[in-house]
Amino acid sequence: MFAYIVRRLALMLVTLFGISVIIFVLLRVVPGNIVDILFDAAGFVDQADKANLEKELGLSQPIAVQYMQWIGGLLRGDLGYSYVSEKPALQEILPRIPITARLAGLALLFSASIGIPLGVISAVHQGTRLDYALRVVSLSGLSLPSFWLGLLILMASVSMFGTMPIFNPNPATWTEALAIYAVPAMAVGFRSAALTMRITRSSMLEILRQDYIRTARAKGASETAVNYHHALKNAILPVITVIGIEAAFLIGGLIVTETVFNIPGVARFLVEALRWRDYPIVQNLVMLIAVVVVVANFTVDMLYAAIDPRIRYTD
Amino acid sequence: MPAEETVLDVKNLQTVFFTNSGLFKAVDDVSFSVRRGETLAIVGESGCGKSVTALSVMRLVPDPPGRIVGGSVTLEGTDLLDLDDAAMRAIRGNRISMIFQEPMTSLNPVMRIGDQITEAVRLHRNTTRKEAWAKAVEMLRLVRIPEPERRATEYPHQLSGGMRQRAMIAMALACRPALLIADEPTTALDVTIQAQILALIVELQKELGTGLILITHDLGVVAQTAQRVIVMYAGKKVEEATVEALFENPRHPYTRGLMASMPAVIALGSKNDARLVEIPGMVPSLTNLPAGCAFAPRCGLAVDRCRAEYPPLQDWGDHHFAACWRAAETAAPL
Amino acid sequence: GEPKQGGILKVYHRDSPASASIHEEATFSVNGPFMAVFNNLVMYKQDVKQNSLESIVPDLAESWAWVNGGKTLNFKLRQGVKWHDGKPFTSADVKCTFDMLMGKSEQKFRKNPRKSWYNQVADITPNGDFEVAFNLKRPQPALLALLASGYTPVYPCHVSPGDMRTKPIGTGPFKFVEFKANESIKITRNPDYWKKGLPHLDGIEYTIITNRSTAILAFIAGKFDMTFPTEVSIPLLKDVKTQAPNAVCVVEPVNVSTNIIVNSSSPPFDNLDIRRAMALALDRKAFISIMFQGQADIGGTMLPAPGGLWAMPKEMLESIPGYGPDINANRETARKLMEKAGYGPEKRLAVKIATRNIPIYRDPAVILIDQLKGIYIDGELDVVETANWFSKVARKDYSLGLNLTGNAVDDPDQSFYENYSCGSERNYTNYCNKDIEKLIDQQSQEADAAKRKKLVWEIDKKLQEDVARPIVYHSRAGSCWQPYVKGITIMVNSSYNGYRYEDVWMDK
Amino acid sequence: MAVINYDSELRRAGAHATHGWRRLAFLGQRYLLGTIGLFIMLTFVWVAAAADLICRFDPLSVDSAHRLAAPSAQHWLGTDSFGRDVWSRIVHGARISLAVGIGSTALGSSIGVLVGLVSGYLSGWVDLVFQRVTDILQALPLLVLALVMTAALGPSLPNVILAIAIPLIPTVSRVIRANTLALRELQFVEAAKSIGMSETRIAIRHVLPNTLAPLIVLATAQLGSTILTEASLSFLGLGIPEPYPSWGRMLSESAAEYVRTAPWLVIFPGIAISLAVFGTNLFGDALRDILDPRQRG
Amino acid sequence: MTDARPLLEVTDLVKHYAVRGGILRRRVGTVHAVDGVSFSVGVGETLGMVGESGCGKSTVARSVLRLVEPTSGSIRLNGVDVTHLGKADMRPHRRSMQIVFQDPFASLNPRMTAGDIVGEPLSVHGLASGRQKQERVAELFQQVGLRPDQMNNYPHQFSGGQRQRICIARALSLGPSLIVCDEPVSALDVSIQAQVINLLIDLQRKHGFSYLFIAHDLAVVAHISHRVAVMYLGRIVEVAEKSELFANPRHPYTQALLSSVPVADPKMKRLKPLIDGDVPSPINPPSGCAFHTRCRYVMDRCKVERPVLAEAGTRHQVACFLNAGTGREAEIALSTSSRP
Ligand SMILES: Nc1ncnc2c1ncn2[C@@H]1O[C@H](COP(=O)(O)OP(=O)(O)OP(=O)(O)O)[C@@H](O)[C@H]1O
Ligand SMILES: Nc1ncnc2c1ncn2[C@@H]1O[C@H](COP(=O)(O)OP(=O)(O)OP(=O)(O)O)[C@@H](O)[C@H]1O
Ligand SMILES: [Mg+2]
Ligand SMILES: [Mg+2]
Repeated sequence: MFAYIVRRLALMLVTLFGISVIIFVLLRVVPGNIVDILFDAAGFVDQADKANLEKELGLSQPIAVQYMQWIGGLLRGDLGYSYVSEKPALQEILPRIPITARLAGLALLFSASIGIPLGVISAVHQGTRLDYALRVVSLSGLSLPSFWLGLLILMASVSMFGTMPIFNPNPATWTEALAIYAVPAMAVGFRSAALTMRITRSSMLEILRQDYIRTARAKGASETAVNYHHALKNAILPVITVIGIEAAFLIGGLIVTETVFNIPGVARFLVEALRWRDYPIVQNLVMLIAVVVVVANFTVDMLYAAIDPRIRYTD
Repeated sequence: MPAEETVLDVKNLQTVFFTNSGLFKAVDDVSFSVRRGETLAIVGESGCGKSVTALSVMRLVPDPPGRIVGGSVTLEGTDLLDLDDAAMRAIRGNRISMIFQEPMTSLNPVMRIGDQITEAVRLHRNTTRKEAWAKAVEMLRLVRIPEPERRATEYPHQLSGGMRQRAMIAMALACRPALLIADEPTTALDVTIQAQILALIVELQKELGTGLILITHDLGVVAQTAQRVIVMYAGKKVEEATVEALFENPRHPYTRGLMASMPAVIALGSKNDARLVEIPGMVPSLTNLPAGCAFAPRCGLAVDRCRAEYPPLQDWGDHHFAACWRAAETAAPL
Repeated sequence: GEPKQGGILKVYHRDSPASASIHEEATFSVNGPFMAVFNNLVMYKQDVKQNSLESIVPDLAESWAWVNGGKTLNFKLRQGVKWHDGKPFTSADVKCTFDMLMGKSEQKFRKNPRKSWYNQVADITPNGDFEVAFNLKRPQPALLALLASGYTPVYPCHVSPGDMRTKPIGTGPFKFVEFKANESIKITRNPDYWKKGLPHLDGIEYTIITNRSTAILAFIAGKFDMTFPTEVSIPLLKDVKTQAPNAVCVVEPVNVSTNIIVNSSSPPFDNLDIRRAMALALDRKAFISIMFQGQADIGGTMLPAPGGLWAMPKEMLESIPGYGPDINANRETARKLMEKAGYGPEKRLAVKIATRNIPIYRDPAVILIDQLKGIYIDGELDVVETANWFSKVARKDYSLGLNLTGNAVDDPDQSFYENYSCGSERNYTNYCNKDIEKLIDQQSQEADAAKRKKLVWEIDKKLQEDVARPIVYHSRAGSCWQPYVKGITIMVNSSYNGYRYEDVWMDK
Repeated sequence: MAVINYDSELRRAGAHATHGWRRLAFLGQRYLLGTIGLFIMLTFVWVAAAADLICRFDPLSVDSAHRLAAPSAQHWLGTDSFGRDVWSRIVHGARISLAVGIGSTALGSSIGVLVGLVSGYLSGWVDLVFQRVTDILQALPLLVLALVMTAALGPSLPNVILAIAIPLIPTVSRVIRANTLALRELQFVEAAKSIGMSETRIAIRHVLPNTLAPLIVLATAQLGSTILTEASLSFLGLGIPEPYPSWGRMLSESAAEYVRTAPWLVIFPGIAISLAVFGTNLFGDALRDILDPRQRG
Repeated sequence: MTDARPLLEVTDLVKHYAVRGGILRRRVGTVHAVDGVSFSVGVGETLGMVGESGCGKSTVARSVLRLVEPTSGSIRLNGVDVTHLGKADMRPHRRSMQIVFQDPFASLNPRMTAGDIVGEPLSVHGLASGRQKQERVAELFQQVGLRPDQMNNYPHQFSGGQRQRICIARALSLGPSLIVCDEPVSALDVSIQAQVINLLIDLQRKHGFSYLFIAHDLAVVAHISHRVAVMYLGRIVEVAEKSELFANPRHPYTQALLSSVPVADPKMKRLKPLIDGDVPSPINPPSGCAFHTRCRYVMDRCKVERPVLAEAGTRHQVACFLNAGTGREAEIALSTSSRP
């Protein structure tokens, strides 16, 4: 098991290295850099000033050198300075992490706590009206553009309650705190709840056809015991995988939701930084996200092994 | 034998499947009974309705598409088909148990063996978890699993096929059922393991006095284990006899064909290139069965009547039933 | 009533400015929050809606005087003024600031977008700690107008330009607290402000909300005391009015012109006929009706009246080809011109119309394409990312471009020099006409306001006739605040100069 | 024992419809939701194909006199702020959405299939490299990748399609690879080998056709999500640029300004997007049930 | 006829599979699937091969056809060593040997018509095309008892026995001299099984094929083979003429195997398994004689030393110390006939 984990970590490093190269090169392939954008507002580009600025920011060095500098710094824990704010990138990124983490956590919680039970219900009542209704609801969750859902929530909230949950770094009451996180989390979570529900459903249907379910029935186990005790534990495995994969997709949802709800989390920050071609921020944020995704996948694998005794990472 | 000795009495059982390719009469008017301590074998080719018969007795036919549409299944005096679900659950695993064909997939992969047996015990016996666990270990020992304490804490994938099938048997017998149904319990196993498992089942059955329905397509297995045999063809019972009578004097042409087409185990004298007696044609689909005898298209003895009218089961003496218009002519030993 | 003291004014900000350094930036996204941190030498009186030489009042300079035949501008500086970090303000700071703007000092701005404003300044000479003289190469009366802009704060000598980008130090009514990119900007009352009793507010908090719908919804929901100035579009204004009927909203010109940059250095627009035809095809009213539901202005380079000081009279304007009221007649002429150039219904001219991928650029381009259809021109939109726009323009990699030009100060010196003088960086079309150049210099030196106006009209008209950079319209925009917010003045001929906010207060 | 109506039971099981149209009609009934989905999809395809026939207005033609007109007999779904007919724009938008949906799904799927097939079939180091690449693509958030791509390539229809297609590759290639690995073990592949068939030919003739069913299921599922991704990109300002009437942009830009004053500008594109995605999802679901025998209930 | 020159000679065939684990797929163990197997098949001869599941029968079959690369050993076909031939060099030899698999459901591509499946080898080897191919396929169909009009049907439209016929037709299409049958009837119904066996016998009679016939059903093997090899855990433990083997099984495993077969005669109830315990894992095969963990006659020697296959009678080879000439004969009562 230990050896396995070590090996997995090694592979993670390979993946992360690949991502670092891709994002680094990709960013430099994108036409226009921070300097172009800084000059944008000025309404012209002063070539001499531009060259100076590029030199100052280290952009005139060869790409390989820039890459080595970035990675070298990264290994020392130095993420460089944001081109825009001129503050240490770490200082810019760090305070935004808990915000997004809370949002993502709540969204996943929402998705699991709604999606899994509904999926089971839908599978158990397969072919009934309840099943149809639940499937239609879940599909509509997958059919709404998330920014649209977010805006609808905001508009409904303003016209119904005269107020809306807008981000506030120091919420006064816990209800406010809940509102500013839970409402956007629900807006993102809806999609993944729908997805979770569908996966749970089809996985349950698959499992319910298995021989050991018949064995459980032959023992005289009640339907509830069959569904929740025997079937769900097996059916949950693909669901976990999907939730793990969703971690990467969630970032996409968060970008939109953080924009709509104006939440200063890492996801929106990433897009802003991208708009500014603020390489140190983009690069490091992408790496951060990649680490999260890779770790999430690893966690999923571990969870999988914990639930399914057939999987033992013994090598 | 006195009537109360009868554990299970199935009368005119009819189970159908409504599928998109039509109506499958998987079990068509099948009757049989099993006495305490007796082994009844059901033989027949793949798809002839053996498993569905067993599942009908357990009332585990998947619905949809299957449905028991007629007959009665009387277990120790109660008609199972009249029971509500809760009452049926109380009987399943308690009075009737079943061992399935596939030992590899019939155990829940994410539950420990011990827990799965414990569950069976606790569903029907009012015991503590600890007592039930002890019972589970005891059952594992009974089915000759070495180191039962350790094995009980293992998961199915850690056991070999033979051991899994033994665990299934332990689970099925945990509540000392009056009737055990074994649906091809050894098909997936090797010959040497098969011999072990069959010997075990027969031994335990004797010990516990359980009635046993053994489903198989292997006539050798039948000969070695059963007292009585019913032969099924295309959902119908075509012959029923004691095992000796059947092997000595099969009356239905299908049974005869079956026996003849089996290569002899040790064909000392036979030439290696001797052709086998084959039954021509193929097993009919259960939809679109011919009007008369389902075997008629493959039967060398078939006459016009066979193709027009289904032959009723007739007693040819000594509880030897066969459904063939020409059974009288086939009475001579092979 | 009497101004009340206290309260934090909450405003949303339309986007995250690149830095806090006004001198290095060229957008009112920076002026908005940071002008209040600084003082100028002189400034436009904050409660007068129309900026003009007459509305200029002393700020850090107690007084000023033109001497030496209009070639020297002397300032007497206020004494006892302290920077927010406690250091005293002196004439050295003024010299530092302007030397740096002229690119003469050791320390350099990263970007210096308004360097050309000081083209006529030879040097700056302090005279003791509290007097300073601007020595000009030739008279330029409009210099004062430039110095009064929100774009011209005085920076401290002892703070590096880099620090000014992140932690600006000023002498103004509010002190910088923090600037979290994409999140918020906070400034707080300067208790030691040299204007006693000011400012009224305890502080101002800008929350950066880039998504307009969210921002407006939040304002409607009462989360903000004020919208970002001039950021409410006409359709949204309707929304605000219905949902927050108490809010005070105004719509004013912002002195930003939407114009078409024409690449006259390569075919087909090197042909004046085709340029003229294009100008004639424009239906400016339709643009305004679509983009602003009618609420915008038609004019030349200079901001139209009544907001603008330098607009041509109506008759003169309508005499310019394409400005006449009879659109159909104009288009008929245009078609003739096109046919003359060899085009027609059978042989249509295909052009790409480059513009930035932002609605305020893209939308008029869409209308333009539609209008050009009528004169045998098939336009295709070529949307360009912000980062690539100026390099594309500089490469002359376009035929037609749709562009917005913001004018910080309603003064011909600013707009003509920046956009039309030969060799100016912002003269995208490289329009270079020696006659016009001469006229521009002439008006710049003209001290007589009436004479100068005539010259300006003449220049403006010529520019339009040459179709160098046809002006389509001058936009207006809305600003809203809650009724209890007092002392806000939205200026009518500039959106860069009115954010000192020292006398804003809240009636709460 | 309850009386059983054999006929109706059989009808429910579809026994009366084994072939041709009747079978289709039965499947339509059995998978009612899927039929609705198919109907929606076909409608959109038809609308896209016949766009020029069913609109009376040029979707790009500006009309300042009839701007923001409410839905009426003249303009069925009203007009936008440019006076462009919303119905025409939505109808032509179907083309864009279909182009984006089908284009990116097809592109992503075909690259994914190639990668998955090669990786699953060749195993060894090729597989290892391909898998690492998929890992990498998977750990890069989809929207971020699309954002960088559109930024890099500029916002045009083909570029948006490409940007949306690339993130699809890892999912497709994973599924195909898993399938290929499973198929490779199947005896008919071995049988092909035993007659001396070349590996490439085996891959193309025997393995590829058998991955088709899961691929189709996957592709329909992704069709919907690509349309949504385009909408999200539009919302973030990087979708299909003007003048193409993209539903995503119609929705996201109008939402800001006109949701109250001219709700038809928001409602109809919103409905179009949701319906299209909903339709493909419904259909995809049913398709999965029909094509994947294990899923059959 | 078994005295004829050998068509296939397999010498010391070894096939080890690496057990790989984890993502890096490192070798974490070795499956000794086939661990030194030698045998030969004469022209027109049928060599039966029996053994429990996992003992390496299929691996032998697949190695012979070079569907897996043997770890070591040699395979000679018609006197030519084909063990190390490259893909191209192997192609002509592929025509001489063909395989029929156990599962007729899995061995036919569900998306090809029966005719295409049978005709494919012809086009791969460029033997026939177009009309000619059609005719040849039709002929093959007839040969295996299928109607030529079924050529356009898809595999799912055939029954199990018919599918196995398609497989056989495919194998026949190249005119092989050796057909490897890897459990060709295990998946078939009892009454169909006889049809396929008869077909194989008929074909052999007609064309003089050699068969390597693998099955776990002793009765079937006994019926069709001339000689029978018994495998246990990757090795052949006994090989002899059929009649010799069944009359006089020498290896305790062969004896156990024979005794485990349920005899279809109710008068002979003798279901007393001679061995118990499970087959050991081929990843860690027991030391010495692999069978010693289950053997009734196990001696100390068996645990450390591996007996080699040695002549123990006329054309009868056994790998057991008991039979090394002097040892005590394993006693066992076997029924001679099972037919009622
Ligand atoms: N779930 C089902 N849906 C439709 N038809 C079914 C179903 N289960 C069984 N059948 C049909 O019922 C018939 C009898 O099946 P059954 O499983 O009893 O056969 P069997 O005799 O047990 O065969 P085997 O030896 O292969 O196990 C088959 O022809 C089969 O097609
Ligand atoms: N590709 C492979 N990789 C690893 N191990 C394998 C592979 N193929 C077969 N094995 C292992 O090799 C051993 C022999 O397998 P083989 O298929 O030859 O057995 P068999 O005698 O044909 O069994 P059966 O009767 O079940 O078909 C088994 O333990 C099997 O698990
Ligand atoms: Mg069965
Ligand atoms: Mg095998």
